[in-house]
Amino acid sequence: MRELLAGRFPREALRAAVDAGDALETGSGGASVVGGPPVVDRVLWRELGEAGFFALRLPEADGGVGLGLPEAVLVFEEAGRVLLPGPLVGTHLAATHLTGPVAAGAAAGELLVALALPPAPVGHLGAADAVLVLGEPGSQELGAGEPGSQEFGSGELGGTGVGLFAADGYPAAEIRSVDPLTPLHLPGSVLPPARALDGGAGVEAASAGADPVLAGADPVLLRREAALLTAALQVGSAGRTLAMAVQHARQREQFGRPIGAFQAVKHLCADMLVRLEMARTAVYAAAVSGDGFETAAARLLADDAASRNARDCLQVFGGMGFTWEADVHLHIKRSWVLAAGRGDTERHEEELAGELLQ
Amino acid sequence: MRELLAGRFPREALRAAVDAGDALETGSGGASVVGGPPVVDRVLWRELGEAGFFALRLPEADGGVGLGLPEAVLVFEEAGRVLLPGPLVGTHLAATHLTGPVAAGAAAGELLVALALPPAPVGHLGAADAVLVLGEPGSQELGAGEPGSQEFGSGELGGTGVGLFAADGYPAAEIRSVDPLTPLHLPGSVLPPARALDGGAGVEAASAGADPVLAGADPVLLRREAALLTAALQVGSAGRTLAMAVQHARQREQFGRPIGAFQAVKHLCADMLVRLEMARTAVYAAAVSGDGFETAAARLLADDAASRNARDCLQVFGGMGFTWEADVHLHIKRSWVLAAGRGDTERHEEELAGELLQ
Amino acid sequence: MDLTYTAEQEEFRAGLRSWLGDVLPKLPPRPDPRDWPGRRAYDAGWQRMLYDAGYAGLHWPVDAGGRGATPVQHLIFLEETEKAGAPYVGANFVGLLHAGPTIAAEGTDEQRRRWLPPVLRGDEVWCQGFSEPGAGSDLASLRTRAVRDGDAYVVTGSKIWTSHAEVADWCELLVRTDPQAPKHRGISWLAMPMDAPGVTVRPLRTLAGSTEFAEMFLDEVRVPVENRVGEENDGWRVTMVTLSFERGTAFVGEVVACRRVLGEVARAAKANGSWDDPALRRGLGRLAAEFSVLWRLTQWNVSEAERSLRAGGTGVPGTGGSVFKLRYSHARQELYDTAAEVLGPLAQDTGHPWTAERLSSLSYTIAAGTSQIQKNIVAERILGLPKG
Amino acid sequence: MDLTYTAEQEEFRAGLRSWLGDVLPKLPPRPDPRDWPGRRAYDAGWQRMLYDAGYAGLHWPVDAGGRGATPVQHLIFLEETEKAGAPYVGANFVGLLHAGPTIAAEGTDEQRRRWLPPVLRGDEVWCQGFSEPGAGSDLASLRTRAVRDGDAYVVTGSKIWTSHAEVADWCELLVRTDPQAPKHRGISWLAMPMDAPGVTVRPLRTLAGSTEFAEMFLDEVRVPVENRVGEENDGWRVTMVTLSFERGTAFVGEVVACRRVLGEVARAAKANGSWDDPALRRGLGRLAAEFSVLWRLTQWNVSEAERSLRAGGTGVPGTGGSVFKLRYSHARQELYDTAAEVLGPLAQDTGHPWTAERLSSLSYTIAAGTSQIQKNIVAERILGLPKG
Repeated sequence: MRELLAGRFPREALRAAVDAGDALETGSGGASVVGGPPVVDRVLWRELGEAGFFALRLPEADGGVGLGLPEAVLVFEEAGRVLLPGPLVGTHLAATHLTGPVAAGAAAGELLVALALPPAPVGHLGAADAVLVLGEPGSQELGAGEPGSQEFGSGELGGTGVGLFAADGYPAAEIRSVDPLTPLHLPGSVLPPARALDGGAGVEAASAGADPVLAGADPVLLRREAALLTAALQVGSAGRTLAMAVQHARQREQFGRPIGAFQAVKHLCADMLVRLEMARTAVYAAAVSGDGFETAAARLLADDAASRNARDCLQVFGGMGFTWEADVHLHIKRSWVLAAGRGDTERHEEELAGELLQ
Repeated sequence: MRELLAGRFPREALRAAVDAGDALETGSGGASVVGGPPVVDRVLWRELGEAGFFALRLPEADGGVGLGLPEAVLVFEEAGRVLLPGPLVGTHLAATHLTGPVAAGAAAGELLVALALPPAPVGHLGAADAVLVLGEPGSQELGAGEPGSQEFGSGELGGTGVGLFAADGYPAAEIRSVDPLTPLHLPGSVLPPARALDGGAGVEAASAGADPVLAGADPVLLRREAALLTAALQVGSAGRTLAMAVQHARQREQFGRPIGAFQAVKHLCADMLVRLEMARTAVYAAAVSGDGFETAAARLLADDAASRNARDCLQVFGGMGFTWEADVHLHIKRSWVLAAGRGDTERHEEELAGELLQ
Repeated sequence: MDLTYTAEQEEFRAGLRSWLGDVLPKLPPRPDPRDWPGRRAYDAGWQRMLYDAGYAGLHWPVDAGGRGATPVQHLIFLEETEKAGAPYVGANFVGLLHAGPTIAAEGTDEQRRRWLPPVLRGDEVWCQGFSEPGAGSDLASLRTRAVRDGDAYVVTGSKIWTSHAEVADWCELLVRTDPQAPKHRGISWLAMPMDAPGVTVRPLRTLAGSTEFAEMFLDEVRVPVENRVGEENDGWRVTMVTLSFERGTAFVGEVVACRRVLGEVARAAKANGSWDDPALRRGLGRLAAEFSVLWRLTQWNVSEAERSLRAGGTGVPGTGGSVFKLRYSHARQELYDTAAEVLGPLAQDTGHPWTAERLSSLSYTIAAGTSQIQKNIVAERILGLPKG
Repeated sequence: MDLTYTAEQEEFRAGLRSWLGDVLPKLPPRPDPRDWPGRRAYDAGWQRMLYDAGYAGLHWPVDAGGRGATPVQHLIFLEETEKAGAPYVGANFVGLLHAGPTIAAEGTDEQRRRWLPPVLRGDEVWCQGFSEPGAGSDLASLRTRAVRDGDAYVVTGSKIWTSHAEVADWCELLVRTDPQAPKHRGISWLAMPMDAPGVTVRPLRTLAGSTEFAEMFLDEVRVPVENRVGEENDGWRVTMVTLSFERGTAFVGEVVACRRVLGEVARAAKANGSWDDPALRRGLGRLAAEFSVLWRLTQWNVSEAERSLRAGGTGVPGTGGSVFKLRYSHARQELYDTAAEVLGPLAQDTGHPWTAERLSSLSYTIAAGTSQIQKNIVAERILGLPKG
């Protein structure tokens, strides 16, 4: 997968995607404006599908690769390393856990399936064909709110906590995403009734509830896997920013020697490595065990590793890293967009604390 | 005052006090046992009294020095620097805010007045003549609990939130204090009725409530000043551990040069200085303004500066600082004993947060 | 002042407040941030109002056309203008705060006459050409060359992080005039006209998406020798002298602003329910303590500078400046991280000013001396630890 | 193993568990911590039980009298003994974990025959004489001199941080045999009899108040040349070789114990009401995550060591050891700081074991390589950054 991504999504493609998604008018003082062209490359998406990115965990009999969660996190780590844009987690989960044409389309990389965990913003909704919605664990209601508000209304999820909706009917308002490679929508106040995805995307409707498409979708499992795969993306980013920092520290000279010869820079890099290895261990362990507590731990450590490594990388780069042309900011911003919200983080911490009393 | 303390409480006296309070049997694996000789030197205490340590803020007409809180914090900073043992805050507050013979005895350094803020442990109760008790702000009840428990009963404070009791009747159980220079008692479950301090200490009883001895004692003011003077002690300790670390870093050689030439050590010391200067500024500002929020800020920053600087000092000393003979541990332990408990820290943080909404 | 103000200082404050109350409502609307000429005109207009009211160059020496105000008066000026929501110094920053004071201190009479009055009136805008892509923390390793050719220097090289380059008339430029000398000894300070042939300005986009800064490419730009301030090869000292003129006031407005934002964050938390999380609430309390003390430290530093000046000293606050910078950089980042926590999902919107500020705050531990460099300075110069 | 165990490994675990279930109830009561001879006897008795059951020297090579167990089996042994509350290795630590493996790897046949069996049986106790007051982080700068005099070295100097010196029979001693050579090249490894004339042991009290360690003063102590393991001046390499035998298992028991303590802290918090503070509770959750991952990292490191051995490698885990040490040192301090928060006023009582552990935990970022030194190693050896 690393070779595939290096070949099909080299750094030039990353920067092209940034530029494509970026309709900034010079001097605006703000960031990318709303409504630019989508940053996901459909051709690349199909290539990912052909390479088995989405069908990785489907049995070979079903046209999949027949691998498990441990292999999936390795692949997602690579994707996170190169900041591959797109609704990777949603599409992978749809291919893995749904049935019918949406699942098949997702597996093949023909469809983009966004993932919504209200009240978090939804990534790539504008480019997506469908949106997979995961409600609160165990609840039958799906929080959603007026864009910009903190109060959320509720919509029916048909009793399962999982829903699949047409992307273009999903009530949400685009915001100026902090991450130029991840367009974002804030979820709207009320969910629409499930409605048919028509022939445009070539697939049938996916309605909530008793629909057989969702029959095998366990919301707890889906949330856990979403958390873990997202953590894997974060680990990839944390590894990349460490590599960038180390390379820069070896090459950049100040005061007559490479800055990596200074203890302060050395120790920043060492701290990054420690964070990375802890987070990576956490993600691999959770992938092997499939354990909920280990997944919670993985998410906490991976979010932390990605955002703090990106910041330390910026610190090592100094002013050179503060420009739009340097990739550092893309890692900082992706880490923010992927990070669990305050509510989810608290929930993970509470789960882990509660387990101590068992 | 720095000269007085250097003359009367040099490092030899500090170590002698440690040894005096320290009845450890070699090889016990524990620390100082309970019931050793008191560590407060009554002769030094009287000298402090003569030098005006306790009467600093009394008007000159009353035999005091006529200075204010800003000068008091400077003096307490010096005492904290040399880890001067004894119920300094309690005796100073008694001299400043009470009336009658207890106040006079405290001012002269004839009496040791311990300070109790239940549920915190009381320092130097065994050596003290009286104990000044400050209840919860605004409450008429005084929390006190079974030693070792977290449940506290209540005793009457006669409606003022301030009480003065005979030390030897105060219900509390000695513990093996982590600080060899600060013997500690945990407060007992029920306060005794106020009772006379007989001729032994040469002073009259101090009963709670309407007693004229306590007439001028505002519990809110007393708590605030106790917090501020304690913060000043912590700042003194933080300054001393920085000085120790810097001196060691200049002299100790490893890998062929002074360890202070290594950036890692430099940056530890720089962080210590920043913490110290912030805490000192906070304490001085609160002393000048007398403001409750500034006092809360001072306490938070000073507690943090004392304990973290002591730890960083240990880190700079390395193994050399890990011995009983080095002074570093005395600063660590004093910082722990003086630090506000979790409840008080939370209260300070909540006060400061609440102020933001004003 | 120490930590309280004198009656005289309070009188100055009252007069300023009253004037601000009069003039601020009459200001024109703020220009679009992308409209550089508009911004320059707006900033020039405000500077002219200050000039007419006698507040221009408040802290400049009287013989340079300033008011010769004390550091504490300068602090009061910065505090009150920030609190009143007055315009920022904007395009006049380098002229008023750096190039101007440099010329005032080190320039010839003729140079002072030529350059200082237009700065005070807001007629001429300066930018700064110090940093280079290859010389970050190690500023003195700059490589932009100036070769003497008759009555001019011929300057070639590139500069970075130049603010307001698009609309500046002059650039205070550090160049290497002696490549053989030790790095601090071969630098000269030049006033370069921005319309000279060979000067190319290219906007530089930061990670926050803004183009507040520019790169500047210099291709055989001729700068008259008479535009050199100070002796040839003495430019490093000339520049350092000026840095001392800040006298602890550099971040006065920012700290006042941070405290205001912190209150806004707390109120937003109260409004959206995140206030109910005790951990978040106590974190806000901690930040309130930090910024309250940072404000006191600012007052203290400025007061120290004033005391030093009165005693015939340099007016450079001792320990306080570096201590302040280290803690403030970090506290500012924490403030906007906490703001993002309060915002929740809305923090992902760069349209929200706190998100933009969060991104900008990342530069605070880097710009004007990384925290690592600052700690070296503190350890070596203040604590006396040996050089590494 | 990677992160799951094989059936064979689980079988080993089951056998061990069953044996522990049988023998632990029969153990004598633990001696008073101040009773050094009693402690030695107790530790020797436990080692003898292990020996008789075939668990002594589990990870030692078979030709040295050990079981030749794999790193994963060793991990299982350490995990299960800790979980079952079995005695610690105690006085036999240096013999079993350091001096013994050194002699096994580098000693002559005769040296192996003389020294190894008594270690395995618990008959002879070793202590370690490496650190010196003047050589902390820079261990190789040690100055204890050994001068050859006929068939003996005459050793003079002082050592520090020696554990069990009071009851040890032998000391593995690093001495300088060539003062002219570069510091790593002039060191030799000697087995010194502790009853030799000139050896003085003085208990060293730590900040935690305990006297687990001692100082050792050596005044012209004669050590037979035949007690040298390895070549003269090759002692540094001899010692470093042995360090690699730990194979990631060094902290297995401690991590298991920390996880148990963390559960106890949580239950104490629940019991005394501090659990109701969400910030404290979530902090406990964070620590649970840390220690859960530290355990996984331990498993991973040990598994890597095993894989390396199988592939004919050194069995030294790569990145993992230093990463583990850096994070674990810090996490352990946080654990006991949190325990103190939970204890509240009772944390001021050194009689409480968590308070004693809190004090001891302060050594974790210092002993066996300060965190600063560890970070240098990580940066230079793993990340390939240039030497400073």
